[in-house]
Amino acid sequence: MNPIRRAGRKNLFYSCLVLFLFVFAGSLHAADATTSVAAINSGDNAWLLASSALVLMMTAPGLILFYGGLVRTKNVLSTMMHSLILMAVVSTLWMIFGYSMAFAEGNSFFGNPLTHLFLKGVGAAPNADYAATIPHETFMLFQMMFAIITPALISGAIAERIKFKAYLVFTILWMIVVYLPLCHMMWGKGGLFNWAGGGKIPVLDFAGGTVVHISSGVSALVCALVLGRRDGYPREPMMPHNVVLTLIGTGLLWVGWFGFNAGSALNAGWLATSAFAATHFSAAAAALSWTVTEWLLKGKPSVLGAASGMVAGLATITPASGFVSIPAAFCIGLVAGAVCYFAVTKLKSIFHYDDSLDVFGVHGVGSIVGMLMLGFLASAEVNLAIATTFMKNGAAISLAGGGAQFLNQLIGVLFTVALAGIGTFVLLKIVNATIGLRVDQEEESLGLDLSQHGERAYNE
Amino acid sequence: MNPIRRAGRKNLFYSCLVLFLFVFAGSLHAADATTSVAAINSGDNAWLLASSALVLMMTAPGLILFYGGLVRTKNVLSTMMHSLILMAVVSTLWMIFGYSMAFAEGNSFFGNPLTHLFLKGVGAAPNADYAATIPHETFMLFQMMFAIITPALISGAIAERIKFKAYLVFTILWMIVVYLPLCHMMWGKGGLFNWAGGGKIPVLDFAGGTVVHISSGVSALVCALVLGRRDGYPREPMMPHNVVLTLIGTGLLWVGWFGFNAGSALNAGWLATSAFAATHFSAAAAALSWTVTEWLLKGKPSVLGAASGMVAGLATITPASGFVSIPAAFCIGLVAGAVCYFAVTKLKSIFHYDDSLDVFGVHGVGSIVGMLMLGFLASAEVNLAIATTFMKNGAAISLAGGGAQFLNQLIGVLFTVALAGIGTFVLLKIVNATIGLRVDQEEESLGLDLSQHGERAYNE
Amino acid sequence: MNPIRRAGRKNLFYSCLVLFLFVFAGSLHAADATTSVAAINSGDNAWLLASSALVLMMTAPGLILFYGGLVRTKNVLSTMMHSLILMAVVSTLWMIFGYSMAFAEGNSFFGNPLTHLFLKGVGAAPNADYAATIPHETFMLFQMMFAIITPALISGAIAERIKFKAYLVFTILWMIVVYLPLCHMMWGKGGLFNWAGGGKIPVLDFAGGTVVHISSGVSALVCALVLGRRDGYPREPMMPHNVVLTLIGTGLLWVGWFGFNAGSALNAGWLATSAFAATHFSAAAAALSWTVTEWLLKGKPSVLGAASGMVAGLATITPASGFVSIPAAFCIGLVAGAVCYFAVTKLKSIFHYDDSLDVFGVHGVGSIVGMLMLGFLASAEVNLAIATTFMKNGAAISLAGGGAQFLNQLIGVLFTVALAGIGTFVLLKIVNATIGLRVDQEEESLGLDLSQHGERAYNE
Amino acid sequence: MKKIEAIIKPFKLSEVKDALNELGIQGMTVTEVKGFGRQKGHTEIYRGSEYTVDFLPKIKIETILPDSQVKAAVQAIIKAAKTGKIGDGKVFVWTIEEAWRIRTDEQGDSAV
Amino acid sequence: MKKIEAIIKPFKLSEVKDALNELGIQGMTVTEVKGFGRQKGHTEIYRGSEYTVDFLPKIKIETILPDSQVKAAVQAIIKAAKTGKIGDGKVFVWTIEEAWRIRTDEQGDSAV
Amino acid sequence: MKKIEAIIKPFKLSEVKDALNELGIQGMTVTEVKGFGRQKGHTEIYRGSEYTVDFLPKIKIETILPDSQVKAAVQAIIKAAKTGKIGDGKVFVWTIEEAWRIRTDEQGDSAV
Ligand SMILES: Nc1ncnc2c1ncn2[C@@H]1O[C@H](COP(=O)(O)OP(=O)(O)O)[C@@H](O)[C@H]1O
Ligand SMILES: Nc1ncnc2c1ncn2[C@@H]1O[C@H](COP(=O)(O)OP(=O)(O)O)[C@@H](O)[C@H]1O
Ligand SMILES: Nc1ncnc2c1ncn2[C@@H]1O[C@H](COP(=O)(O)OP(=O)(O)O)[C@@H](O)[C@H]1O
Repeated sequence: MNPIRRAGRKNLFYSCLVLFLFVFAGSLHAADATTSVAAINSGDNAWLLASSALVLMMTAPGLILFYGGLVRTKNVLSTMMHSLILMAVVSTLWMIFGYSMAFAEGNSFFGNPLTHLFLKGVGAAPNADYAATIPHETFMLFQMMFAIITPALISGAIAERIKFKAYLVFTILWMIVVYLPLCHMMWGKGGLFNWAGGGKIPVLDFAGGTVVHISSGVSALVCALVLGRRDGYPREPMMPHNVVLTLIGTGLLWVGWFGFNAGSALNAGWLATSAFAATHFSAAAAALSWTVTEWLLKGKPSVLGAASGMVAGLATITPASGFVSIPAAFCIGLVAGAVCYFAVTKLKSIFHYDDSLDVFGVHGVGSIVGMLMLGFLASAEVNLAIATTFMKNGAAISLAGGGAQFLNQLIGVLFTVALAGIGTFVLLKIVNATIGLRVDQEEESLGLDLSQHGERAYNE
Repeated sequence: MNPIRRAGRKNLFYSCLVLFLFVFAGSLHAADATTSVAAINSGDNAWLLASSALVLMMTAPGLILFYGGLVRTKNVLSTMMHSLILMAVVSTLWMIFGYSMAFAEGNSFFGNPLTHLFLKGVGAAPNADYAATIPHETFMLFQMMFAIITPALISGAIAERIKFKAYLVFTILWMIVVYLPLCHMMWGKGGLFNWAGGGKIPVLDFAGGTVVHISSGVSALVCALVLGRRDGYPREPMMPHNVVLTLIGTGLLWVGWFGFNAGSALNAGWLATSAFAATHFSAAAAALSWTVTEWLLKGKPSVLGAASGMVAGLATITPASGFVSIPAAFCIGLVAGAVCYFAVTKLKSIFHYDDSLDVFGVHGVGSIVGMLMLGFLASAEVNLAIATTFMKNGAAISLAGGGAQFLNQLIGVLFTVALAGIGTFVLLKIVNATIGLRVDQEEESLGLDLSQHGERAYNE
Repeated sequence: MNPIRRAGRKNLFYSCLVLFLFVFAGSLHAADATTSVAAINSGDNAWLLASSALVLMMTAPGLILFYGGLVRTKNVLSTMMHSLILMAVVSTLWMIFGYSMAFAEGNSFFGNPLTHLFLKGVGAAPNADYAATIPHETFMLFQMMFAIITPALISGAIAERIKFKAYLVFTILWMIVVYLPLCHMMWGKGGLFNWAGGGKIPVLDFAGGTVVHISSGVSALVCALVLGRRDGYPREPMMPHNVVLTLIGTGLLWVGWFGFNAGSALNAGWLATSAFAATHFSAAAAALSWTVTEWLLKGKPSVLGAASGMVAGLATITPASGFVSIPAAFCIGLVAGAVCYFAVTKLKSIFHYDDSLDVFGVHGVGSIVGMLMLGFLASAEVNLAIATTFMKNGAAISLAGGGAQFLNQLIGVLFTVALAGIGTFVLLKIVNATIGLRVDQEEESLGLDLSQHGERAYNE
Repeated sequence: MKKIEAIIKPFKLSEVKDALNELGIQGMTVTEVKGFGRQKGHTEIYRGSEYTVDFLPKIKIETILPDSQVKAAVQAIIKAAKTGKIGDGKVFVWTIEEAWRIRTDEQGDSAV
Repeated sequence: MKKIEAIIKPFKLSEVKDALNELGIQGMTVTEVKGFGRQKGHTEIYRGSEYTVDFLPKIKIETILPDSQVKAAVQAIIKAAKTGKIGDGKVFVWTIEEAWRIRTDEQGDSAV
Repeated sequence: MKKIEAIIKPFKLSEVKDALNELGIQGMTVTEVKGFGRQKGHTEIYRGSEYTVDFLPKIKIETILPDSQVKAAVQAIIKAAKTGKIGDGKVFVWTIEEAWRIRTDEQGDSAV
């Protein structure tokens, strides 16, 4: 690019930086230690800190390995970068206004972005609306890890062909337009679907079936359709360049998911244990059913298949993990493995889209299955709160499994699909019209590692 | 295989599935939240959940990396699959009747498989027989992770040549015939050797020297002998295809082992700390002595040697970790490193068996050393319980280090060797007679990744 | 080497071993369970055990991956060994007298090595001088993990050319001459700079800016200068042989760093949360500023650059993590990313030294920036103790940000630079004069994996 | 009998292979090579140090044929491998004196 | 002086090498190649998409010899490399005009 | 037209390349190979089992030239690749009958 424009950019950047620092100045010494912290339970806080670490581990190295292994050699670094850079970008958004927009009080659709601008007022004192025994700041950190991994999941659908700059712009917009509102609606105080916090339509989503997996899965599908297929797909072979990386990633994802789901209990009591168990048995069951299905249909059980089944089982149980018994979780897993197998192997070839790393087939389809099965399987014996918390004209209404709750779940799913689908479509069109989404053919055949980042993964 | 037989299989599979779901129906909403959970200590539960995650991490990605790096390129996926698939298979067994058979009350040899069928009655209420401050369900989860990794360890001895189907059948039978009974005898209420729970012969095994490492190590040796050597062994070079993977695995195993041993304290008190320390210093000492020994004898200290020493030190301290002081643990490690070095480098060449990844030499031999040294080094100052718990006609008998306890340990070891050895031998013969153990020579030279799973690990 | 000398060595080794075991004999059953452990808080202990595991994970597999990926194929194992072996060597030192020399009472410069010889007296009872709610033994373990990773960091500067034996000797001497004293001065009771424990000059260093990162960074620079450049540097291309490994390592370092910094709160209360948050946001900010800087100056944002920025942000915030607000941490990160970028890309080429893996540019420079910015940004609202603990003639003096504290920080930094720089220089000269530091040219071009360890990382 | 050695762009391999098959040429041996020529390489940057990489990945295809087939084969390769962009590669031909099929000891044209 | 180029199955390399050593042939250069011929490949499946891989791993052995040794060498290679199964590979021979040993500047037969 | 095939030590590649460029030789193809010859290999030990590796990494450089340039090119290669230590490698030369540039269909000397 010509020197003048670059210089222009530089100035812009530095002025931003200065402004930024200035805004900070005020908040630099701000903090919240003064309030009584008697309420903090060290065991609960220990578990939530550990869980936060586990969920970040899901993004890196978990997801970067899982995705990185599935692409071709020439694109592995760019694919890993798609997740890595969000640890920086999303965290920054989260600090400035993201957390506030998701969890501060506001209307049914989003929280007031200014309440916790630069995280002011988020400190030692627990926020009883969310978690009474841990610092509000711990809750904020735990939720941030979810905000990081969700857009990272989408990147699997646009791997090997998107412009890095376009990816960044799209992701930031997507967080603001899709993630933060959806997060508020499901989990934020006063959110439209927040069964435990004054919502109108009580949708059960324990750890992010809608917020994380359906939203990213559906957005991924739209991305795949709008961006179009990789050059040469499906004619040229595009095999995973290193399945070993993908298997390491699978193991780390499974382990990290314990933090993701059991951490969502927001304490270290039995509910955490119960969510931990549901998570594990669903993953196990899904691995079994995917493997058996493939073995029967293709004659051989592939290792990548077993790994894909595990992730499918984990994504599927996510919304249900805190509401169902172990046998129910196992059933959900069995269904997840088989259904996602077909979603991944058949849907794609039928509709000829190139969801390169099967984000939709695994996360989207899986979590839809989980959300809906949850409608029937949610158990008040596992989670008493669902029978006693949600009020309608004075009386508590039980959200335990049944036709009524199934309907609520369905509404939640459809709404999420619509918001994520439309939002993503519009944003992609905007980005495409302005800076363009795809690299040119030269760059694509050279590989994104070289064309976008000037590096190669493997050398002498 | 011919279409009719495959169709037959399919029907069989689906009918099983239906039956399975049916049995579930009842237990779907079953759970145990109603009972008082006052007894639960959040710190203890946090530590046990974290430990459970760490122990699963030992299997994947820990062990799959450690083993995967040691085999040849053409077999890396199949080797990793041997561990991965057990996360699904063993968990399923565990849910249906495995846990019950291991930890429910029963006779001296195994628990009643029906008591906790589908894990009924395993919920929030602590089971004081095992751990009074955490949910019974947490204890069940923690123990499950041990059940998963034990058969996975065996897979190192049959790598690069076993039929995948035969492996599955053998493993399932092995769990039922060897693992679950042994687990009950050592740790289950009323188990024959359970010093803390009404056993007759008080054998000390804190975290699985007999149950996990000797049982898998000895079974591995028998597997190596029965299956025979890999085609071309030892004539053709069979070097580790990627030592880097093995080193990553080593690091993860060490870290995960903290959960394995310190978690076995079943609380987050000082005993956990003490077991954590013993684990660390034994691994350090064993790495030193293996390295020094190799350096002196071969002229060069190999990196794989140091890593092997670490794992040897970890396997060796496992039974002792909760009973010995730091210096004692360090001694155990020093001995472990040197002894296992000889077991791995000399035994194999003397007896010409092909324990491909040295499961016996490291885990079997190591833990035998640990069990026996423990007989002399067990300290009541470290673990007061061993001096006060075991009763003989009314009087408490101390199990602290000495000739008497050494004898008990010896009995425990010999019994384990016999059970694992004979059990494995018989099961292998049965499997071999029915579906056959080994792939044919074509498949073996092509590699198991392609012949068994239709994949290759590394592509363009 | 000639047989006689080797025989001599062997005898020497065995006699040492015997002596060693003898010294043990006494302490074998020693332990400390008797004292009341009422004070132990299970949540705090759970978090510190988890943190200890996380910090060890930073060394392996974290650091071995990060460093291993940056070297050439022929040196990857030796590079990983440099960190791995310290898990054995440093732990042994720590057990014998290291911990005692660092944390036992003594003079302003080091603790009495005999007080806790073989860790006697380090058991269940908390040591209120350091952490009142966890076993003294837990504190010892947590600190040990720091002692392991610090010298491992140095190894990045001498990669691909140092003799393994020389490396071991140097590292052991370095621990005794540089690390243990420095650790005592900053954190040990009565240490010269220990603001919280009776020091004279109150230097704030929450988790090891001076003790860990500046000391290793500066020592690394001296190593690079004394050893000289790799043969062929910079003429021959020496690209990272596997950037993927480095990215996996980056993820694990970030995750592990939560244990490193948040664990340094020595409990699971809000301070831990606050340090956790500061760590995360600094890493995020540094990744951003490194990436943006590189993008503007070089036209492309490299993935390795983003990863380097993350590590720079983590190293920089380390000393400040327990004393600053989130926005302050973010600022520190922004500065860290840009400053370290220049340190790594410019300094080296200006002064023509070969700090092969940029230990100085990232850890040394980063933590100096952090220590100094902390002088201004330390906030009593985040950490009340800094306003109330340090006493001068009867009155409490606040160490909150300002010119006065900046001076103290500067003194601490300069002292560390001097001690590490001079100490390292002298030790290297001694080692070089005795056994020689560098491998000969043949061995260097063959690669250290083969010449020092007789192995290759990658095979068929 | 002659040997044809062609250096082509990697992504053209399958097309060239198919083109040869259509001529009934069933046997070939392929090697991954690095090429240096008119086509420019690229630069890579690792932590500020820039490297210019001027060896580019290419594919070498070798096939031994009876003299009669050579002309057609060369044309087919050139046609299939051509992009018109710099770096398309080369085709070289020289004489092979003798050939054997290891499995059958067949010799001469029938061996290839 | 002639060049012998043999394409063999990978696991036969050490046997062929030993066979040549026995003839006192000390020098050879080996390359990993992919072969395409009568021998059928295999299919791989990744998440439902099937790929047929018809390039199989082979080893190319090259050795330059004085004319006198060629006959014996070819026989030795064929004998050592034969499994009788399809895919055993080929041996090709052609003339080399000149050879140098870099280390000594020796030329001709004494160079190889 | 002739083909020069040189087997050299890997770390000598850039020097040899530069030497050829100075002669105005712009095209060459490089292959990673394993060499077996007088130069001894090394032993590796993995968990006590020793392996002697006598195939050493080498680089094969191939360049096709008009006859006129051959002599100078060979001298340049030998000069640049020489360390004087065993294992420096070889240079072989033989005749190429025809050459094409795929991009332009040029034939003969102008193609290389
Ligand atoms: N004289 C030569 N000898 C051997 N190989 C050559 C020669 N010239 C070119 N090549 C090979 O052909 C490839 C393409 O040549 P290049 O000059 O880059 O483009 P073009 O073939 O379009 O002229 C090179 O990368 C190299 O592998
Ligand atoms: N005409 C040929 N030119 C060059 N290489 C060939 C040719 N035919 C076969 N090859 C090589 O020989 C290998 C074996 O040949 P193939 O036809 O598969 O079996 P066989 O040698 O038993 O007939 C092939 O994989 C290929 O590498
Ligand atoms: N007769 C030969 N045919 C083909 N390549 C050879 C031959 N002899 C040697 N080489 C190659 O040359 C390399 C160096 O040869 P070597 O005998 O080791 O040392 P020197 O070239 O100094 O005599 C070998 O590694 C091999 O790759």
